[in-house]
Amino acid sequence: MTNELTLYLIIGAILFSLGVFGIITRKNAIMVLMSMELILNSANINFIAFAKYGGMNLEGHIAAMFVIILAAAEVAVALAIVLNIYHNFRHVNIDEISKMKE
Amino acid sequence: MSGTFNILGVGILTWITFLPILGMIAILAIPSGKDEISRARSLNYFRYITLGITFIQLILTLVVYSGFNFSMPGINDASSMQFIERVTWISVTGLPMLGDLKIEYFLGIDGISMPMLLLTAIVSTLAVFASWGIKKAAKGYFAMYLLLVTGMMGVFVALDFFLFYVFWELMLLPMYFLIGIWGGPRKEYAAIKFFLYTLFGSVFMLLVMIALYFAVGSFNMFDMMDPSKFDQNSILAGFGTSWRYIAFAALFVGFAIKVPIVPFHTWLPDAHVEAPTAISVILAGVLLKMGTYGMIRIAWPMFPDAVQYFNWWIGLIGMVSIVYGALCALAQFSVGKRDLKKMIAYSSVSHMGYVMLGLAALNTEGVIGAIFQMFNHGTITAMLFMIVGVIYDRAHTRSLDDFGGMANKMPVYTAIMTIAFFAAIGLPGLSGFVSEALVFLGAFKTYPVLTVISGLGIILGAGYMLWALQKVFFGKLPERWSGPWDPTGKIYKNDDINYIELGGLVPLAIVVIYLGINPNPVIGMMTSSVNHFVELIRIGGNFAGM
Amino acid sequence: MNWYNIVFYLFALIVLVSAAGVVFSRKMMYAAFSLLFTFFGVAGLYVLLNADFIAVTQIMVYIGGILILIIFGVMLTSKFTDLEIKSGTTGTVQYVLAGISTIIVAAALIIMYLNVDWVQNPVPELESTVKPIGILLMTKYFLAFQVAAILLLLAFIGAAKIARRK
Amino acid sequence: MSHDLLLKISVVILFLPLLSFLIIVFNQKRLGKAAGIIGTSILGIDLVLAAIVAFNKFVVYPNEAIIQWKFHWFSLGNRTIDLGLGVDNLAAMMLIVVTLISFLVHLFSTEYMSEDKRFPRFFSYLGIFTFSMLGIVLANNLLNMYIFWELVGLSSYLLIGFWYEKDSASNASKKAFITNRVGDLGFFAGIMIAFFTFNTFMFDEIFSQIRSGVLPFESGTILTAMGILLFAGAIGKSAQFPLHVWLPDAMEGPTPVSALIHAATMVAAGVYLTAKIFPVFTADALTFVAYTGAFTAFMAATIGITQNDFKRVLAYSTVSQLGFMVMSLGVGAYTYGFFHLVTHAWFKACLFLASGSVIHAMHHAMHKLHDHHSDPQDIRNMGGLRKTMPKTYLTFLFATIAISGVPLTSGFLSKDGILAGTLAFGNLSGHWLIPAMAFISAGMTAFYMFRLTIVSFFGDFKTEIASKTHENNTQIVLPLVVLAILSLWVFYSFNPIDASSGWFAKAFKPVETVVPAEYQFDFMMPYHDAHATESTEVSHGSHSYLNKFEEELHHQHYTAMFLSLAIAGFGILLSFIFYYYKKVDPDKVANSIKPLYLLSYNKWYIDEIYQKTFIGGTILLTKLMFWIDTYIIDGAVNGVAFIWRIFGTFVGKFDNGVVDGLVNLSGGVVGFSGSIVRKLQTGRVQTYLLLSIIGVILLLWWLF
Repeated sequence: MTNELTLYLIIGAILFSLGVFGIITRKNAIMVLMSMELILNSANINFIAFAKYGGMNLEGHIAAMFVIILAAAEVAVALAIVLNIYHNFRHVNIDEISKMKE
Repeated sequence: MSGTFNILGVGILTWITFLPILGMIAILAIPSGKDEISRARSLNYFRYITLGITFIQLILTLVVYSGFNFSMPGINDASSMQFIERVTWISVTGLPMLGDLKIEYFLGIDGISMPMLLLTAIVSTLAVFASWGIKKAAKGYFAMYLLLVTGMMGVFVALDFFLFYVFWELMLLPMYFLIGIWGGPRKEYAAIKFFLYTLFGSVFMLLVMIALYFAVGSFNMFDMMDPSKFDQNSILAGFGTSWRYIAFAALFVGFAIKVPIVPFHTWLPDAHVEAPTAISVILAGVLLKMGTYGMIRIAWPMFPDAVQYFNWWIGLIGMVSIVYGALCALAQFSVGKRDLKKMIAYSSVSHMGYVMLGLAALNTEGVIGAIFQMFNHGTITAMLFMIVGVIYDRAHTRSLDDFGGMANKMPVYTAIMTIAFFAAIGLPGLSGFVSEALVFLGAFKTYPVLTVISGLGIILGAGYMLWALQKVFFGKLPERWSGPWDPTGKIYKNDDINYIELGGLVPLAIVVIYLGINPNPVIGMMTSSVNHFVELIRIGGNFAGM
Repeated sequence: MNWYNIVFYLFALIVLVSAAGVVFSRKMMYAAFSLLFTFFGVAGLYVLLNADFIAVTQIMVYIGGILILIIFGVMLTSKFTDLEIKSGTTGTVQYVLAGISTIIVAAALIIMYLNVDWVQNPVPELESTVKPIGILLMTKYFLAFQVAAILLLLAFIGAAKIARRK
Repeated sequence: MSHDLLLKISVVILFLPLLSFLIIVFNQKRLGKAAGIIGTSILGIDLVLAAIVAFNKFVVYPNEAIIQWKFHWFSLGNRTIDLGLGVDNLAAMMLIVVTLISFLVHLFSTEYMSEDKRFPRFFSYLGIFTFSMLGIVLANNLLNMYIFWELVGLSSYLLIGFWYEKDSASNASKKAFITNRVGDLGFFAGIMIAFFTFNTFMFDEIFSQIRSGVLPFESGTILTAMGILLFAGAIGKSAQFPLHVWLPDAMEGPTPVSALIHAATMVAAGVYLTAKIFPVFTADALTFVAYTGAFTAFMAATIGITQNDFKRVLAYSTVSQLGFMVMSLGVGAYTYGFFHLVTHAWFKACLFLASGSVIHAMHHAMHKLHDHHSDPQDIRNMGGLRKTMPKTYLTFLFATIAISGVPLTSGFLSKDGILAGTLAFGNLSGHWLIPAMAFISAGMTAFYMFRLTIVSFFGDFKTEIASKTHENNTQIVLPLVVLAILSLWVFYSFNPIDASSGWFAKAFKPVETVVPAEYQFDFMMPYHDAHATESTEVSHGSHSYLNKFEEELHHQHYTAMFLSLAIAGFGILLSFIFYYYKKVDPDKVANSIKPLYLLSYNKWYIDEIYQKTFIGGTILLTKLMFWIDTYIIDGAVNGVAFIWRIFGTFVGKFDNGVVDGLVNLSGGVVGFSGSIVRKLQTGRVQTYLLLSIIGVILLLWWLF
């Protein structure tokens, strides 16, 4: 079988593809958000994997940490927006939100 | 004092010329505003920026004036030009056909540009007051306005023919938009007519410029004026050749369209009638002068032989313009829409005829009279157009039939208009008289008959001006104007002229009266240049054995 | 097949299955809970990769923070009484196309990973990564750290502002 | 008093009225009625100063030709344009005339204009007029003269059009200005010839250059032309035929204005100019001037006989008297021409102010009767005013006697001299038409002036209005009295029948001509031509004459006096027969010579002729020019544009059909594919993401 690094990378790739699929197919904004979290996690797996096997060491950890920070910020803002949209439209289906006014 | 004045390491003439561009950038950077309040606020910013910039320009021009040496002739002598700024602008070597192409950024002034510089600064500052009422797309308007000012200033300070041409064309574009967007009902027609006419003239100028370039090998105006710099094999070398006459005629037509002289004048009434007030002011006050300035700066010193050859015809054209323009102005009372503005536009044709006549005199009195007439026509006609603007803004008509009896409704306005109209007639004590008298005294020495016939213009001028004065102010007030102009009192609190309009008119009136009593400040700065100019043309022309 | 491998495959399975659950489940609450498992599995993988600090961070931030937020979001934007909190999809054509293309992407990535001869440069094992990461954050990445802090602050202020009703 | 001080005072005299104008014009609302007091008192000071200057000139420097001051106005580099002012005897006398009449008119107007709503403005205009007029008086060069000449035109324009609500007033003011402009064009052409030839505007320099033989274009004909062209300014300003038409219309202005401008001062400016440039007139020019004056005098007198408007009669009488003055200068009777100017100024101002007094009274009476339709100026509405307005009547009567040339008045002295001059001229040159016209005009003057007096003041009240009039107050009457007294003979010569022994004739001795002998009448050439300076010393005796003309004039004196007395007496008698005793019905006489009557009544149809020819012609010409402008020049421009448009359309067709066809084909393909692609443009992020993924896949596929 192949080495361990490749295994981790494959897990990341599959996670990534699932995330992309989710983003494309889901109507609900919160679902889109969740899918995005998957993508971010796939990226983090890669970072940590390269940290151990690719010689990035702690630099990879730091990068992953920043990704987590950003994800937190992103989710906070995104959910606030979603809530706002919900107040205005009474639903959060993105394909029906065509007017960005107000 | 021939040294250059520098501010922040940049010459003062450059500052004067390009300051409006800075203002334009500032205006473009300010948002127009979305709601009523913010729009009104930005409109005020636009106005005050434009006013501020032109005012600083005026101050700088006065600084230049204070440092100006009255005794340096200039004209064809680069060493006695003042405030020179000279750097290489475009330099390409080893071109096929052309060889080395070198275009300089070459600025400088002499006694002929100085009055024009002053005039431009004064008129463009005061015309801002006439722009105060512009509401539609104000951002674009004021930006274009400042661009126009740069173009005009540039024309008067450029000493490189190519640079001159660039400024000349630069001023076309904003003018086109200013007439075409902010104009009256037939603005598109007028704007296109103006544009095509002027472009037509520019083509001639461009051709001659290129021909001169091939003959001289540089775009430097002084080289073009120096017969020894001409390549002996070029078609323009030597004196008194038919190629030179053709080149002069083409150049003359190019400038004449701008003046305008009969029969190239028909763009002027249309452009004036359609243009907004401030643009009419600029058009009559400064733009028309560029034509005659070009003649004095370029056409005359470069082709003195041709000037002598064609001189009688130039005088004739001047005479025809005077009489013909006056007759057409007078015709506004018997035919057409009796448009006051059109009448004044034709009066401009007539008054610019005096400039041509003075130039044709080719003596000190005549040429000084011509240049002084350029200055005076600039101030007086600016006043006239502002005056028409004032009444048009209120009554929304310019037809002389609609008015009458305004003297009781608007006494201050009447007083100002009387001053302006009598200045246009050439009443002594006002500046127009001095220049017209000098033109006549000079021209009489050269062409007595033409001059005496031109004198008819004085009578006709009195005719149409007094007729207009009577129609607007005297007699009975028509029923429709018996109430206040603006019953709500929002725009016009009083019936009489307001302070902003006075802000534009009173300084001009002061200039007109002051120069009528003491013309020295303007005449003084041009005397040595003009004497040199006359000598140059007379000797240069005789060189060809004329 | 050693202990390490068994644990690894277990976590990998948890991650993949729960991720598929996130993406494919029709009910949003299920999706949210699947996401919990995904995060947990990823945290496990981090531990296997000797990234103890990140693993803890993953659990605390993702599970303790983000996931809670998402669940709140789900519940606030749905009618509470409605048990069937479903999320529709964007259309069949798109669904199929998305499926095909993501599979291709995944396949391509996997084939690529398998064919690449990775430069292996294993690092020395560390007792704990917490201290060195702390030193790095206070020295080399100090600026980035501060910026991230400010960013977070701003994001939360912004979120509060946006979420508040006008 | 030194020259310097004298000139400084002259400058002050010149600018005081301008000060009055500036003070009043900027404070119209604030000053109100005070404007009248300010204006009048400033003019009073001016009058005192003028008297001082004149006294000094006549007593201290009687033999200096001119005390003058020149300065550079501006420089043209190699030449300067000079201005200046000077006081000679003419100017000194004119200073008195202008300031005194202006002062009296100011005083008169404080009452006359008191009900006008633009009262302050009226006084400011009077101020600027006086300033301009004094400028003409003090000019010692042509350019100064021209500048103030035009300013006088402006102030006249403003004052005639003072009641601009009336169309007739604003038309009259315009007509006055433009008619004057025609004359001014000639004047300016003359100035141009002078400047071209002599390179100066100064009178004394021009004279000395001509004396030394410098002629324009080396031609006596051009010198004649120059003289006539300069005189054209006088034709306009002094209302000589053919430019006299503006003066009667100018009566639309307020009556004090008529008295000041259109009787005493401004219209005299032309005569003053002619007197100033008198030395440059050649024989031909003099003849031209003489005929112009004689014809004007004659024509205006014939018109004056039949007019019914009080002020119009006076206006035509003014034109006629101005004709006398001009004729007098033309025939060479320089002294008497100027003398008549001065005497005429007094009595004509008196007549006009008296007419103002009458009109004022009529106006008030009409106001009392609530009559707004009658014409207060029509003499047919008057009659019997002698009873209600005795002071006005007496002064008016005295001025009428003076203008008719009855002995013991100033008018007799001056007119007598003029008539003697015409006789002398006729005798010496053979132009007998001039004295003939002069004597007939003199007779007619007496006739119509007495007609005016009798119809308006004698007899019974013709209307109720006339009976309700009453005498005006002191501000109006005082100027009349002063002016009437000044029309007595004693102020000019103690001998009531011969002015030549009086101080006036001595102060204004004939000036020598500077024209070369070959272009001048030999009788005008000085006797002492060969040795100029010596003979002036010698000529002291009682019978020393400048030239043959002077001698002849002296000889013709008594002939002229008897003739003129006879003819004036005949005119007065005739008017008493017609209008007082009514022995002959004037209407019957008029009917018997209908065509002549109509010719006179309609002012020789000159206005109509001008309307048809000059004005109509100009309007036609303007229409023609504008037609050319619109249809030919602009038509050509638009035509070129049209041709280009057609060409453009053709090119456009080709472009559309062939060139664009290909372009459209490719465009169509793009458009078609675009219509497919645009379906992908859903505006949804998710679709885009999908597409980008597909794109990435395709890219990868292409890469590997």
